[in-house]
Amino acid sequence: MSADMRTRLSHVELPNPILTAAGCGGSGRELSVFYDVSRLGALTTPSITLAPRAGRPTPRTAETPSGVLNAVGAQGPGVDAFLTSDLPWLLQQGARAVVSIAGGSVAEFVELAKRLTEQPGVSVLEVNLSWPSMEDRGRPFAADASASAEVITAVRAAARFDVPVFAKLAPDVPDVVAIARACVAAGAEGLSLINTVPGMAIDVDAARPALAAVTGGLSGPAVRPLAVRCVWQVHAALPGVPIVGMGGVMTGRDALELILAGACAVAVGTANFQDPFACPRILRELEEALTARGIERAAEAIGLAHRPSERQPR
Amino acid sequence: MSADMRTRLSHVELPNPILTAAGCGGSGRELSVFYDVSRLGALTTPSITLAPRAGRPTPRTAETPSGVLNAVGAQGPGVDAFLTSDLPWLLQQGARAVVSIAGGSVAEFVELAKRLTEQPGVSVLEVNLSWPSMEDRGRPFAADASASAEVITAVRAAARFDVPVFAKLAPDVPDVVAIARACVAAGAEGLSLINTVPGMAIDVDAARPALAAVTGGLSGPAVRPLAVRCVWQVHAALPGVPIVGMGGVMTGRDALELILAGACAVAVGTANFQDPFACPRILRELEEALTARGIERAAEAIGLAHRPSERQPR
Amino acid sequence: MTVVAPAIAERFRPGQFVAISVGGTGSPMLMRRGLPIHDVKPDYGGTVEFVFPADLPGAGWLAERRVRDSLDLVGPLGRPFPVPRDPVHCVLVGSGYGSAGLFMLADRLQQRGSRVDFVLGATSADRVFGALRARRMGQTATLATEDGSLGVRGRVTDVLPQVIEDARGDVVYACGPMAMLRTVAAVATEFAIPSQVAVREIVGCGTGVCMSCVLPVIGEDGITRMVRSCVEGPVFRGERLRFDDVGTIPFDALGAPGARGPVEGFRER
Amino acid sequence: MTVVAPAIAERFRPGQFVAISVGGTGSPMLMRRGLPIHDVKPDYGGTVEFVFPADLPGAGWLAERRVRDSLDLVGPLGRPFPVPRDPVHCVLVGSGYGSAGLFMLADRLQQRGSRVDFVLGATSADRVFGALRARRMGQTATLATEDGSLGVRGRVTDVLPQVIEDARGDVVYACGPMAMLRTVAAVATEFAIPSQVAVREIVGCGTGVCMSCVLPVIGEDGITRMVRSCVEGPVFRGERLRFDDVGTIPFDALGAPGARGPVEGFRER
Ligand SMILES: Cc1cc2nc3c(=O)[nH]c(=O)nc-3n(C[C@H](O)[C@H](O)[C@H](O)COP(=O)(O)OP(=O)(O)OC[C@H]3O[C@@H](n4cnc5c(N)ncnc54)[C@H](O)[C@@H]3O)c2cc1C
Ligand SMILES: Cc1cc2nc3c(=O)[nH]c(=O)nc-3n(C[C@H](O)[C@H](O)[C@H](O)COP(=O)(O)OP(=O)(O)OC[C@H]3O[C@@H](n4cnc5c(N)ncnc54)[C@H](O)[C@@H]3O)c2cc1C
Ligand SMILES: Cc1cc2nc3c(=O)[nH]c(=O)nc-3n(C[C@H](O)[C@H](O)[C@H](O)COP(=O)(O)O)c2cc1C
Ligand SMILES: Cc1cc2nc3c(=O)[nH]c(=O)nc-3n(C[C@H](O)[C@H](O)[C@H](O)COP(=O)(O)O)c2cc1C
Ligand code: FES
Ligand code: FES
Repeated sequence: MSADMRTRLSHVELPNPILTAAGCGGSGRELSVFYDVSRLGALTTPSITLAPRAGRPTPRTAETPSGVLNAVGAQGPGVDAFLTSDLPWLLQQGARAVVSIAGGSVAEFVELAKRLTEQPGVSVLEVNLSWPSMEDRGRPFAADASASAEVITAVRAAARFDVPVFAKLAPDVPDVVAIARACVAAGAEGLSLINTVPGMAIDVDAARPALAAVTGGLSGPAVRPLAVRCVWQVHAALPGVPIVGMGGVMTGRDALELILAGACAVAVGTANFQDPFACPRILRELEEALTARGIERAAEAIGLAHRPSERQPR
Repeated sequence: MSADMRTRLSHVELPNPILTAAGCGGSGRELSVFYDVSRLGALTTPSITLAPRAGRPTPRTAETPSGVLNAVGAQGPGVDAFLTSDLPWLLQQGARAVVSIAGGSVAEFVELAKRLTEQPGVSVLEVNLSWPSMEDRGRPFAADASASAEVITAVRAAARFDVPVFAKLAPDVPDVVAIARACVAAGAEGLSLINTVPGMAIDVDAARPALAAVTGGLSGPAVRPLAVRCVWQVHAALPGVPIVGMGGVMTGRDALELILAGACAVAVGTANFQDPFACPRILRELEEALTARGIERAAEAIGLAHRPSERQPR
Repeated sequence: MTVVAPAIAERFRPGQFVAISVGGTGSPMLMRRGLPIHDVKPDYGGTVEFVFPADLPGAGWLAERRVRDSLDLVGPLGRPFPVPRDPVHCVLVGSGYGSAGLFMLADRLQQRGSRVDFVLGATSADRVFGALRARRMGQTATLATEDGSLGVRGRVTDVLPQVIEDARGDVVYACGPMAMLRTVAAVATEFAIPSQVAVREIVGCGTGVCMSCVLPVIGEDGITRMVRSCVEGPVFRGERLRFDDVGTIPFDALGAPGARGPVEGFRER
Repeated sequence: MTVVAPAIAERFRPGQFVAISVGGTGSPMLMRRGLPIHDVKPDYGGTVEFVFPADLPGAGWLAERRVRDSLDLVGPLGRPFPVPRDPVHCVLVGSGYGSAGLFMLADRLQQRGSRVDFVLGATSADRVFGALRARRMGQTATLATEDGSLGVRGRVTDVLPQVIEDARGDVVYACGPMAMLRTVAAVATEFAIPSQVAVREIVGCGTGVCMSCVLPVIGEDGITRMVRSCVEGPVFRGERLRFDDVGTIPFDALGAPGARGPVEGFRER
């Protein structure tokens, strides 16, 4: 007996809850060398931008304890190449695509949402709100509830009605629930939590920043406690809103931790660097963990750790 | 030849830059079983509150990858017992005391600052701004520049003029520089960066939060990239303001990383749990690291990684 | 596991523990594990033997250590079992790997002329620690396993009253999981004899600085305080430890949230 | 270090690498290290031998592995050295542990009837890798150490021109640190012969998903792109790799920050 792993992101049903995280699963082709990407719940694309981007200079990544700092800077081919090459390839594989978008202004987000949903193929549009706003001196949209809501309102209006819009939030705000509420009020059908946390490392021998870009985003197991906390707080405040949880998931147990906190799907980022088979392995481990606990449907585990506790004598 | 390790927190000179972090070195008595606490640059006390506090229920701590979550809740004897017992003991050992204070309102902070600096003995007053404000529905002062500034203005006015006031800030804000500026404008002579980051873990077997208090503060090497980033950003913006850097320092190399980022002293927290000799060991390792690099005075290394880079061909 | 640690071996007194660090330099596991000392021996200048449960986080790493690897441990830590000056009848109760802490105590008690009776138990026979040794050392040794695979079927606390009666016990010493200590203390109280219980799971620093390991304990002055089991324990008098309130801050504890203290915010640090 | 890995051994072609994971399950080190494959052998169904530098983060852990421990490695990865169909004169240049990648290539070239001349170097004699083997295999083997402790005092690139001339080299193959590859490529250009250089330090995923390892490379179409050395390399044609611009995004690279792209914020994710 194996568990029923199906889950839903708003009205979109996925065969299982394990996704790649944006920018961590390549175009899908890289991982398809190792396994069939249609076995993923979905592949989340790197954040797509209007123009092609060369990204940031190297070194772009640095190892920190149980974490990785990155300042890749969303290197990518731009929306045109994505639509003519990457997306058709994914659909041809039978894979589902969560398409992440990033723009420096509301207008750019709108343009991206329109272009990407003109044709069918995009299962979910994930709005990367950690992107620096050109209109607010490089401050990320996700730092502010009203800036976030403005983007979401515009994207929701521009995207095809049947493509759910998920807002991807940053954890480094004093009140993530306030930002989440604002996004949902603005029309987001769901939330993706969390993006990387701004961090930095110094190469002590060179006495220089380890990254060419000086600061970068921290990911990996180091940030999992932040992810669990954000998912928990947002699920407690907005129990009906689907959450894609992510941050430091390396094993099926870690995925289960986010599901118990309230995530209905789990995205795997940095783990793909450590293990090219991470996603199918985590899916299998999650399935085993659920079965071992007598849980027959993954959906039953969502938010389970929130149930009121009977005080047990210890 | 060994390096000159002296450093200054505002006008207060310390024999070396290695401090214990608030709440991580006990009253000093616990560590004095292992070494003479006068060998520390200073001992930072747990945050002192007006009344005695029993703290939060257990489990209070949980291990996470390269991190520790804690919700101790500042268990402590209160200011009276501190003044009659802990502080005199520290002074008798020849140790220097950075006294951390925490209150739920501006009035509590003022009362604490007055009581603690009436008599000499306190080297530096560290204001724990991560404490929840009773006046703002439990929102921490450190989440907001004006709430932080209000506390600092009042504490600066209440404390003896010759006791420097350091504001201890939280890293989980979109713009730590803005909070730092507000505190310095309000009269803080220095800054302590960083406090723990709100996080959470779930015991996957019990399907329950691992901490009785549900959420807790994340510390340890997992958060060091956040500490380095905050120290770097604040030092870049306010180069003349002394910074006590902390967050995940386990070795002399880690201490040097924060010093290169701009800290003039480094506080050691979680490492004391892992190794009771952590502080003297880190001090020795730091001294060796400086000497190995031909740096004769610790002070020369402060902020060194900020020097403009001659682009090297790689 | 046996390690060469002369300084610990020399100073050790029964009931104390060692705090070990797992995973080596740069380990992602930052907290120490407090483990009962099973034995100290004069070999190689002084060795210390301790026992760890197979499900201890880091047990895999510990099991992989080989001869001559070095291990980072701090000890002996904590307050030992108080040992009566005069000969008395002592009942020693241990569950699972907690039994490990009792044999040095038995030795010390017997040196002082006390009578020692053992009650050891675990979930199943393979988890009973030191049954043979208990049989050799004790006046009697009663074994209990939950599945009945060794000795009586049941828990140590099921057989304890009979043992106290038969041995005419004057005092009970115990080491094991909290729920078992609670019942042991209750049984001792029924017999109107003192109990000395050693709590077992201490994860944190072991040295008193992290405040992880607090338990509500009634002081000499009748006031309940949240005390650290690593420095003020691991041994407590059974009737002083408020078992029912473990995992809470009793409302009448010193500094419990009340009218005077600051409110508890949703995220306090 | 030699590991049993039949699937890698079978598919391997010279120039490819393995991406190894260090620290075991739950390791705090999350990135893979790309290491040149030194040798594959049919023993035990197929073994793979690779070399790692002593200062590689995680080298301590690797060195502690013992016989029969398992190791997590992915490979063979990357594009191999192109090997000419017809016999030509090949000069193989290696520095430090980068030399390791050249011997299988030499073997393959010699099988096709090509002449192979080696130039190997390092900072000091103890860091020169495979000097004996090079002497055995190569038509000539020229050694250079910076401290003169073995062979000529100096760098491999100091002696390379003479070797190319003497051997009447048609093509240069090289593996070593970036600065050395840069000079090798420049020397080859001076001789108007092609160079194939394998970059060595690949830390990240090794599989093309993390985007850590990009270098500015001029494509067939003359356009510079930031390409991943783990999947589009590690072997590049020397004249295509813009060595002077490594560590930057050249202004004329596809998608370089310019009029059209979004501005770079102070912290972009
Ligand atoms: C420092 C430390 C940290 C740990 N952290 C974890 C962790 O994070 N997660 C995890 O899964 N495990 C953890 N463990 C392991 C766990 O606490 C025990 O070690 C594990 O339960 C096995 O111990 P045991 O074999 O002694 O059996 P135990 O479960 O301790 O029980 C032994 C016996 O005690 C008796 N007993 C139990 N309850 C009662 C009762 N109410 N009345 C009377 N008798 C009773 C029974 O005879 C029982 O069979 C940790 C252990 C240590 C030492
Ligand atoms: C995946 C990976 C990650 C690493 N990360 C780190 C890290 O984070 N920190 C760290 O300190 N080390 C790191 N290292 C180690 C470091 O990159 C090298 O391994 C180390 O320098 C030793 O290698 P080597 O012995 O081959 O000597 P190298 O320093 O590589 O040099 C070998 C020889 O190359 C030749 N050479 C060098 N420069 C030139 C030139 N300009 N012209 C001509 N010839 C030249 C010289 O003969 C020199 O002696 C890492 C290594 C790897 C593989
Ligand atoms: C190299 C790298 C590139 C990333 N690129 C993007 C991106 O383009 N868009 C985005 O929204 N998030 C991006 N992220 C963030 C991840 O999608 C994810 O939110 C984060 O890494 C936390 O998950 P993890 O710990 O499993 O990696 C990137 C992360 C990494 C490490
Ligand atoms: C158990 C524990 C208790 C703490 N108590 C306090 C406190 O009372 N006041 C305070 O300002 N910070 C407190 N901190 C935060 C530390 O002082 C420090 O800022 C943080 O732990 C980061 O440093 P580290 O990673 O070296 O531990 C505490 C941290 C821990 C782990
Ligand atoms: S274990 Fe740290 S105070 Fe007891
Ligand atoms: S190493 Fe990850 S993309 Fe090349």
